[in-house]
Amino acid sequence: MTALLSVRDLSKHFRGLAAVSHVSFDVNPGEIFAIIGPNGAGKTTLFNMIAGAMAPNGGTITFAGEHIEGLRSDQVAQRGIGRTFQVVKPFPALTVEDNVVVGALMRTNALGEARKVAHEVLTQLDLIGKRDQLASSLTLPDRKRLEVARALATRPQLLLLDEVMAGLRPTETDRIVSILRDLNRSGLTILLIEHVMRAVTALASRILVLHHGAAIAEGTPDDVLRNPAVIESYLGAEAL
Amino acid sequence: MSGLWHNAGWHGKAIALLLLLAFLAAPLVSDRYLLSVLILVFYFAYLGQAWNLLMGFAGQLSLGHALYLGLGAYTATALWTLFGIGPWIGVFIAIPVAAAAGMFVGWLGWRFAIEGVYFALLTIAFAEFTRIGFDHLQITGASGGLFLSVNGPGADKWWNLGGGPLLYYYLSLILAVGATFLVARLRQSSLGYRWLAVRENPEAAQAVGINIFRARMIAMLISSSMTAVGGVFYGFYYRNLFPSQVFDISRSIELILAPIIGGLGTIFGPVVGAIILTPLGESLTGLMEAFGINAPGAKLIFYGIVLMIIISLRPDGVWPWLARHLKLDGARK
Amino acid sequence: MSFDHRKLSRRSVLAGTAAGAVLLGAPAIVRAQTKALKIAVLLPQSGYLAQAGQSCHRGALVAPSVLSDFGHQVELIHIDMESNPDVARTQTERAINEGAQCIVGAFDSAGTLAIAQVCEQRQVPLIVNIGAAPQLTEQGYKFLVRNFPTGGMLVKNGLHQIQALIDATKIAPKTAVFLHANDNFGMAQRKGMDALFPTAGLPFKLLESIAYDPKAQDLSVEVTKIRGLNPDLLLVVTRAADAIKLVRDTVRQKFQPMGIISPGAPGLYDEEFYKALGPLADYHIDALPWANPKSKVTQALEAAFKKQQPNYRFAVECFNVGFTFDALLIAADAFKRAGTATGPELMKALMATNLVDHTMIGPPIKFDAKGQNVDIPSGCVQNRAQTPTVVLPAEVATMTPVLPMPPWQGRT
Amino acid sequence: MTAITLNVIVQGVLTGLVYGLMALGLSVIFGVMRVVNFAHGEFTVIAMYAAFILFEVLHIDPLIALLPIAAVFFGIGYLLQRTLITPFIGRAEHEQFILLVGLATVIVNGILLIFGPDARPINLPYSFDSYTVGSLFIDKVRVLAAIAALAVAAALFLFFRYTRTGTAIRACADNLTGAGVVGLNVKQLYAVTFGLGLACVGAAGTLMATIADASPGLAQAYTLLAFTIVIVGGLGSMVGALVGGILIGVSEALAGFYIQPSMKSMFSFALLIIVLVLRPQGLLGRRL
Repeated sequence: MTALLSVRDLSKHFRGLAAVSHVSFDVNPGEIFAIIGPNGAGKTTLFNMIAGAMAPNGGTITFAGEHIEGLRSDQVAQRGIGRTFQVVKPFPALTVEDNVVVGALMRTNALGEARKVAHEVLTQLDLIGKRDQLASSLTLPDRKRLEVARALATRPQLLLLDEVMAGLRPTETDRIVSILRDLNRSGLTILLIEHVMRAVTALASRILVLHHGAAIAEGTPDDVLRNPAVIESYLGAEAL
Repeated sequence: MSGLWHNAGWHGKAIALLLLLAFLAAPLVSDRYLLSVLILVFYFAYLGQAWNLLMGFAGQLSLGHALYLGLGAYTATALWTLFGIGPWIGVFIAIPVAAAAGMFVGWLGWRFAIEGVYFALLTIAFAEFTRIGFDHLQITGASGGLFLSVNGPGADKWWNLGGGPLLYYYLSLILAVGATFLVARLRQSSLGYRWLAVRENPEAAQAVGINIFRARMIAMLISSSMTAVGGVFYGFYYRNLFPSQVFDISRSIELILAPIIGGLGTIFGPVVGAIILTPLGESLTGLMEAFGINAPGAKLIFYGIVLMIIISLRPDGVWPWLARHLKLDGARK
Repeated sequence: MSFDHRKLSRRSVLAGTAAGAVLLGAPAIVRAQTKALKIAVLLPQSGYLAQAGQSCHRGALVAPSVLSDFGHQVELIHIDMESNPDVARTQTERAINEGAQCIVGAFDSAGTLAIAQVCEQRQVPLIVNIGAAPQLTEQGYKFLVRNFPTGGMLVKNGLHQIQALIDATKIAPKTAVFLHANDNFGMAQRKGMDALFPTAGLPFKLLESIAYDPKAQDLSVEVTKIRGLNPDLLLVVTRAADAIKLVRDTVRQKFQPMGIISPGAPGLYDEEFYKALGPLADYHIDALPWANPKSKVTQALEAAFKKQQPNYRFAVECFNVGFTFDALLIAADAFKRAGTATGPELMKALMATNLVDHTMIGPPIKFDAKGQNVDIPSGCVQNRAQTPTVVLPAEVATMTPVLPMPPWQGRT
Repeated sequence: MTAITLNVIVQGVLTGLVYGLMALGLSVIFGVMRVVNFAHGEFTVIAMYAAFILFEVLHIDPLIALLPIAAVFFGIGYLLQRTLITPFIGRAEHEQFILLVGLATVIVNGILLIFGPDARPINLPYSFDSYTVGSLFIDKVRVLAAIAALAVAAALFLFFRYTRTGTAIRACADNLTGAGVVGLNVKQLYAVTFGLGLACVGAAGTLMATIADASPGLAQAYTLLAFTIVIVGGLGSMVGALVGGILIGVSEALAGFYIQPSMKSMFSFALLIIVLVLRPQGLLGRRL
């Protein structure tokens, strides 16, 4: 099976400080892949390089057979990678529906069609009842789902989720988990960065663990969680 | 506009139609003074729409729109006085000249990530730079000014933008109404949505596939082109141009007052703002005279106070508030 | 389509037009049924030309009583055009609606031309009191006359006066530098200078013409540049406040020309110039049209001015005041001859003007086919005891010119 | 280098220092509060009139009047911030812009109404004196004004560096949320900052009155000048504002001398454009 996303030897350093060094992994079509690691491990930097928000210093990123490293984030999006932001970035003065319409407009210039897509996505994410509210008036859990909805409206092949569960209550987390599982079932590949281990173990088929910018383990949740290096560096410090 | 029109309630439609009819019929009943004031209202509404496109929709603060106004005005009038090329052709040369300047400013600003106040200062710097440049440009009379004849061959013909107040009245009305339609249309297009996204959050906009540089450049292209057309109107309406008048920073400032006071990023804001501000100035002058006050400066003191009061009480502009009170839909539009 | 503002009253118009226009409320028009000519005087009393505009305004304020003594009835509408052509244009329309039969204004060229558009269309005569851009009378306006010299005329007459000064004082300058503001007034004179100086036959060489930015904060660099050229004469065209900076930096840099002479620009004889420089303001010369101290009109105007404006000196203000008064006098005189205030009739009378008695030095006021008074001679005015004093031509002079001027040192 | 070129440069440096002090006030206000004070030049002109009145009525030399005027301006700034400006902190720039343009219109026309359009000079006994150094002529008033400007700037610098309030204000500028979290009274500090900014303007305007004549028309040009200097020198850098002032002063002087005086501001604006493009943080500013 050819990987949908293939990261090879990816590095990024800031003023000599290595944030990500020589990281490689593959994400296969249809799977849910999670990246975990303690704060400052380089997760978000890695994520930003894939999404095009940051150019790597070395290494390659291949998506659907095409090199995408160094592309701008809009070019990456155009190629089929949707993303959310850790600190949510809605379009505050626009309605919920218009937020999602903007996403849908990536694939079409026809507003009617974009609106139809937006309605579908909003229904899927349980936001349809709030479509006429201003995005600025939403609660945090709703904003998180709006982020996902806007990204989904671009009809991505791969969805990048940056700590979409952080700060949510358990019931809300479960709600998003079930939504993501449904999306995955309908064929969407998902790459997520997450702190909430409950969600990670519930969703991910494979996990990559980052520590000080380097990959220290990769495998199924069970494998990874039993890995002594992981337990020492990460789980030992935070989860246990 | 169509979407907006369908969304508007019956009284919204009625008010819009009545206002348009009143403006169309105004020359039949009103005196020339009122017409000359209305010409200024439409002129500022038009320029306000042009500026609002860039600031209100694409979120880029330009304080140097006098640059495009002046380039438009100078290009068309110079073509007419020096080469006898009439304004209907001249305008199509004025537009690319001003647009090229706009694209250059935009390119420089957005390629080098100059944002917010810094971008505003960049636009001022270009406008002032050009003003001084034109002060030394001998072919257009330098600081001595460029003058249009009133009795040269064809000077008084409408197709050369010469004539009585009716010509300028309807021309400015067409410009203002046309610009409002254009802006409404753009607002309801995919481009309009992209602009709003870029204005609200550039990073998020980029993440949904929007090329923010291109979106801003298109806004600048349309805005500077529209402003240039306003400049052509200005040049032929006043029939004389001085760099110190047309490129001055006070021109840039006066043309942004109407859209901000009316309601930034709304379709009718610039129109409402112009309808408030120009007559406000005129009526303050009238009031001063009625009370027998001859105190130079007093009028502008009151004008400044009114500006401060409006922006303090209605920071989003008058139109959204007005629309809510008139129970019109689309207050945010 | 023709316009008749009486078709409907202002109030019903207001009710019928735009919602925003309701703000325009103004007192209802009461048409004057007197024999007085109703003249609107538009001047830049605020904005960047306020200094000159307010000075002209004082001339307009004093005019009605003086004119009445000479048997003319005028009624004035005073309007501040804020140094803004938009305001000039709408306010002209309003003034004509309110019954103005003639317009006088407006000191600057942009404002004057905005007014000219309206006057041309409404067939109401415009008399330009001050405004030097040659184009004002070259654009084909049929309802515009100007009793003020063009930039070229000012330079031509100014250069004649400089020759006369050289003859009268027996000085022998070899070099000069021309410094001018880069605005429309300065540029009009620069063009005149470029065209006329080479053939004027003056005995000195023009080393350089230097333009300065009228928005400049100081003129020290300009003065340093002039000092480097070291001319005998300094010819200047400045705005009021700039003349102060110029002289101050000249003194500080210890540069001592034979004289500082202006071909007709304001600045060297304004009250603020005297207040700022004291004795250092003396001996500078302006070659420009001036009030004729021997004319009975001037004497009457001066007397009335002293009474009405005790805080201002007529000798200092007489350029602005005189030209503004003469513009009003020209209007009143034409009205008397025409016997009517209808625009075309009044304009015909204006074009036939032959006004012997007036304020400013010169032969009877007449207009050529373009509406320009081509015969407005300049005199020489030298600052003496901080008062502008006529020193040439000899027949109207009250003192004789002094050149080279006494050195800066020892003046205080 | 010829003596005359040197003379031009010296004049540029001296004038630039006074401009720099004026810009310093803007830098403090803009750098700390992000308020775009588009009425900056207008406040400068008010200070010039204040200096004029104190000199005319009480015969106080502006170099002494500087202190009371700066103190009064501090009070004005403090009160303005507490009343008019506070609601606009953190609001969109265009809203601040309209508020301050309105204020500027009121100030300029108020001055015109009260004092009339004439330029108002301060005729000091030494107004026309100059020092002769070799073949250079250096204006006495410019030298004194430049020294005073340096002294005020130094005082401000010491205040920000060594007092509790100064340090607290710098903390606000660096990290507003952080400052609030550690319990600083941000509102109070902002009022003090605006007061300090205006005190700078008050001092600069007073000094300006010795080298230029007060008139209502100056204001807009001063505002633009201050913004140009602050951007060129570097926002939030106190030394930057002074260096920016000198740079603008010297480049205008040299352009005026070697090219054409009427084109000299073109070079300031060109410099502004170049700095914005190549070094948006300004010559001495920290990275944005």
